[in-house]
Amino acid sequence: MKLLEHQAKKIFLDYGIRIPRGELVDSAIKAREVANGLGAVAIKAQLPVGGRGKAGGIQFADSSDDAEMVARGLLGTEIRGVEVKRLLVEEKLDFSDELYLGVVVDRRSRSYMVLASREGGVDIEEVASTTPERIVRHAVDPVFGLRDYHCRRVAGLLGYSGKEMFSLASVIERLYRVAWEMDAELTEINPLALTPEGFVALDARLNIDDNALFRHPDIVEALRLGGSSDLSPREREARDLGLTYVELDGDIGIVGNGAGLTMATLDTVALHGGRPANFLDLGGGASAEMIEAGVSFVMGDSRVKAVFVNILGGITRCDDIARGLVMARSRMGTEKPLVVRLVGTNEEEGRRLLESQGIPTLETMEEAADRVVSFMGGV
Amino acid sequence: MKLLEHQAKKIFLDYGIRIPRGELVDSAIKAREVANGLGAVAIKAQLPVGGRGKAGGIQFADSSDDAEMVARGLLGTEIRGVEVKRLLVEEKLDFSDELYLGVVVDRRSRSYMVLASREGGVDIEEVASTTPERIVRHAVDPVFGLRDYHCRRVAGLLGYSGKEMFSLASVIERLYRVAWEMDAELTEINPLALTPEGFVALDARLNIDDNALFRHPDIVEALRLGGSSDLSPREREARDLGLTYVELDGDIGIVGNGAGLTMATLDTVALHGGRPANFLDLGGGASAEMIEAGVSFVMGDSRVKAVFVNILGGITRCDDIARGLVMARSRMGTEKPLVVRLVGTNEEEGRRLLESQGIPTLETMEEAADRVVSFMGGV
Amino acid sequence: MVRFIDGDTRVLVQGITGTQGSFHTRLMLDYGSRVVAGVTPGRGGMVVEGVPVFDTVAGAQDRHEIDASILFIPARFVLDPALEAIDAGLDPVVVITEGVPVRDTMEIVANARLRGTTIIGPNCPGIIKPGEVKMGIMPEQVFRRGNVGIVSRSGTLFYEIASHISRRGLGQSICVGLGGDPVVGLDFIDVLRWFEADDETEAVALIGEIGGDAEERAAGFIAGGGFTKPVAAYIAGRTAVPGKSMGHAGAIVQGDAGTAIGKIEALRDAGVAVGDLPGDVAEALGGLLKG
Amino acid sequence: MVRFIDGDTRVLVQGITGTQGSFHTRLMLDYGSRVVAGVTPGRGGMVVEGVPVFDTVAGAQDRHEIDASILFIPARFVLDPALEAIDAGLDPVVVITEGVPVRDTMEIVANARLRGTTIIGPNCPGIIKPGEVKMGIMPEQVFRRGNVGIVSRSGTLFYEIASHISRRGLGQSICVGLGGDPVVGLDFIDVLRWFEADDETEAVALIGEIGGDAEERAAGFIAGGGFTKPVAAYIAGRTAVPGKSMGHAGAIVQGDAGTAIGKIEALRDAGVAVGDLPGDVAEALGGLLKG
Repeated sequence: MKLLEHQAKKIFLDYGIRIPRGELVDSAIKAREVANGLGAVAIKAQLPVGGRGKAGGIQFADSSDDAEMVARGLLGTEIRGVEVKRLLVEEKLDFSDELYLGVVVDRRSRSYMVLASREGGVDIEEVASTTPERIVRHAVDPVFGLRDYHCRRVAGLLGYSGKEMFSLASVIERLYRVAWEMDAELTEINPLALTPEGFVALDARLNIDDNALFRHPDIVEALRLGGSSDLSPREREARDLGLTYVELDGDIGIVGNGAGLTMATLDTVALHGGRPANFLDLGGGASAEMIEAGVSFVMGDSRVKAVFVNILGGITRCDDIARGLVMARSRMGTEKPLVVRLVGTNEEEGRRLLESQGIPTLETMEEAADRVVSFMGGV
Repeated sequence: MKLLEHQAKKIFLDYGIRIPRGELVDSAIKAREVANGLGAVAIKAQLPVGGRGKAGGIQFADSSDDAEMVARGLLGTEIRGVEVKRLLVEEKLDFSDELYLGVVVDRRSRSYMVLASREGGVDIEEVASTTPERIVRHAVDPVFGLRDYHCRRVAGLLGYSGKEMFSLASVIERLYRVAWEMDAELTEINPLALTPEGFVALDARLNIDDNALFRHPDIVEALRLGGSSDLSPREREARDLGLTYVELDGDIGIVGNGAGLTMATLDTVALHGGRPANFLDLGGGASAEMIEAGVSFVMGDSRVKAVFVNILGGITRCDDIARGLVMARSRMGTEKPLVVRLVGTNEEEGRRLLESQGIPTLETMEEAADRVVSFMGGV
Repeated sequence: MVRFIDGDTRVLVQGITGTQGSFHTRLMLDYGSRVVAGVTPGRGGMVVEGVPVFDTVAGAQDRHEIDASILFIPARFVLDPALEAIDAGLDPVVVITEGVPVRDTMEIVANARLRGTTIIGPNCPGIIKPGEVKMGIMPEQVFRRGNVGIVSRSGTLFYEIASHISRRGLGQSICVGLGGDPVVGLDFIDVLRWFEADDETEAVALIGEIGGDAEERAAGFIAGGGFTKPVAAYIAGRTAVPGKSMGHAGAIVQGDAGTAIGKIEALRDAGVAVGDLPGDVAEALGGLLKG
Repeated sequence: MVRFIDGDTRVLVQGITGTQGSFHTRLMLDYGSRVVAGVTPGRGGMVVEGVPVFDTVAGAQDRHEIDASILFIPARFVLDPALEAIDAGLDPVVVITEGVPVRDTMEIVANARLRGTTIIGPNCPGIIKPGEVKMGIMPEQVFRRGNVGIVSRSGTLFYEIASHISRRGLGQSICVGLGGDPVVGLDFIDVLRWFEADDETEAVALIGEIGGDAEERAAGFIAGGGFTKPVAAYIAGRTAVPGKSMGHAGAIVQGDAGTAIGKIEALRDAGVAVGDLPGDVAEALGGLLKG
């Protein structure tokens, strides 16, 4: 779950990380009022998409008149397909250095990794691929934790000493606490600016692990109200139904159980010349109701001409799948062809039930992919 | 630093451990008022000394009349040498089981140790020496922490299952958090009563590590106001001067540097037939001012007839000691004999200075002990 | 060193009284696994599928010798029992659960490392030695005993490929599901090392997917001579959309990193036969084992 | 296994820019100890007594090979640098500081144990190999090289007894102050094991005090045959008042536990010569070494 800049900044501030003075506004008049107290300001569209800066979502104004004009120009426009509804109006600060500071989940060390670089304000992935030696990395042992001396070491390797070393170390320690306590998948300050008053987070990014949202009911509530999301409307609908769904641009609906199998199903359909309309993974141990919901959801997509259900039961039981399919079928009708491949736990029972309802099943994914693509030819 | 029962209970409550309803009172009338809302009550003198129960410091009352009478009888009396000024008036609860639960610093495992027993309400040291098998112990790895399953295991070994196991496990987990977060030397609930509403801490003990008080300024403030202490007036005065001082009942003042050496000095004086009036350890690296304060403090004790200063300098410098002694001498006069044994770091300088001021020094502790005891013979 | 299982392994089931726990305890017992005890806090004294239930792992150990554990525990409660199993010295510890917070997984894996325990999962199907023992949820009918070791990030895709291998007349020595999360206890390389030492394993099927660089590192390990037996592979997710998790939290292409094509090329450069379709892996193995 | 030091040990001083740190760095250098670097956060680049100062231990290690560390750090700040030294693989780590919160000591010692590091202290005088090297604050004039190992909970009392041993014409192989806190890194038994293995050590002076049961356990270890060389001992605190700490946080008699008399009896039962006066230890050792 991705927080918007102003939401992330609010949390950073709670952890004692300095942010520019400013306010969230939803009108040009309010932008004017806020700018009035701040002098030169940055005006930043609050959007759940990346690359906002390059797309014109961050602008500057030298006066409150100017701020009002800029805000008027931004509000209501679309940036990367999302309407700009809110702006963060912040004081524009003087600074000497622009740093990158991030805490990310590192697969290889199986821990949080602190990433820091003097090359702030630019895309860190580019720095990583062109001048990797300019990034300082520190993997945090989850048992031992991140200690003061680790933070000072990172600050020292970036070239800071004395007061600035301590000050940067303290920002690193706080950002790590944000990551750990907020269950971040990723948290970043880019740029972290060294101003005459110390280090200030000019931007803020915080993506929270969806699996840990139960530990953060306040965040969930804030996001529900704030409406931050980079999902399409159908994706959001699927998420609310509890489905793992990604929208693609084809015409064959795909439902599988297990991410790997479902990905392989997409790949196989594509290799057979078909174009998948979506990725829908029922996950492990889906109930009949979940299958009904998932299959109905895909069938209800007007772009979809046929649906391929590919199930290999392990923790998922084929008899549950069969019952769910029968329910979906009776709800959505027989207009769109349904191709079912069903093997695994309780397979016999499942097949018997489907066949008794006139739904044939196939045994291999390749056969089934071939069959579903053949329906497309006929359209 | 020992907290009084009501102070410890307040902290337990903050950590979600249930305590009986009740209030702290300082008059019999207030005791009556509190008892009025509670029915049968326990009335407990708030004292910084142990063995309060056996000494009559805990009494019960069935009515508010009765409570007033009991409170009147307790207030102003002396229990184990301390005047009773405040009473905790608490509801008297029905319970089925009385447990002991403690978290202590365990030297051997170098960690906190959870101690739990079904034999609550009695002296745990007696249980430990007569029926040690009735105490369940769990040493908590400081890195790994105390986990839910450890707590359930302890509860299970005490014979609890189901709801009571979970409930007791949660008290154990909370008491451990009290110990860890409050830097306890020792924290205890004895008895922990199993009432129809769950486990309730009928008594509470919490001793905080003096070395960690800087992390608990609120506690220090509360204690300063509450005035909990089992020190004698002179001991309190010494503590305020920053001296490590224990009062004894003899007539030879002892000042040493280092606890072991000072203890050995006492023992040696005693073996030579003398009676030490105190233990005063200057600790490591004492300044001239500290020595002046310490020696003056001991000389100012009217019981003291002679003072034995025994210094073996390591981190402590003999020249600093000598300067301090000269200052003390000029402040307190020459009436009481001063026997100085001084060796170690910067020994030459120290001796030279003392001798220039007419203070002779000896080289061995035995000689010096012999000398100081000889002064007693002359009195 | 990764520690695996065999027919003598005495297995504990944590979360045995739940729907999945009891169902798969039955299946594991039927398959021949020695499930000797179960744990569900608060349910000590029950019996599930003939297996005695205890409140704690230590309580179960008071009565039974136990080697390894498998957890059927809801995601938000996995941390404590996983640490309990590690603390009790059980090894391996298999975590089936999907949706475990990544911070909890990091904590589990770090503690396991300190104590030398192997964590399989989370979000994995478990481990099976066909015809002998399974600690997992895999449908047994797709497996038959043979000489191919399988290691996979995915669950169902792994069954798919196992079934192709079985139908091709080959079989499996041991099959391990690593799990689909970004952070899991085992790595392809850990398992390849084990397969290298295992005499029964003559070839390996490596089943990867988009996200991370575990496949690239495995390719480097193979290319560097760390693994010398023939390998066939399949990588899922050629049609994936960058920036979106494809079902597995770990299956996400970020920028240019973690693409199927990058992984396929790395493996091919290391001499691995990479199939376009899942069924191709069995074909390739057939050829490799003849050769 | 306890790891001790010799003249080749390359020593780091943490807290080198403080009054005590710089003073004792001078004394250690004069004694022959190889102090190669110092650390004080924020003071990197300074030079103290000819020793270069760094901001972090890792920074010092970038430039110098370092084996062991000694800390002169105020009590409330000891935790972080002690963990830093452990994390950096330095061994032993000597903590001189008095008044360290016991929780911090527990955390330091637990981490040291995980990484196999020896912690000496806290609240200790350090360790000295007379005439060769010292990591500590002991006044060197009381020591001379010889065959008696000294292990002590106290600091100044340990100097007292060392000086008696030296004046008696004997000398010391290595002397270790365990520290006077209730929780310290080393135990008498740890050091006895080391002395047992050390050829230079022919007899041991064990200096204990009231509180805890470390002396009783040492007595049990000796009685059980774990230590076979002659031992003379002194126990301070016969005149102690129950329930009061006698200077050392660890020196406290609780109930019947931890009394001087109990310790003396346990040691005597184990065949140890326990003196009534500190000077008796040297006398006893003189007899034991002749015998």
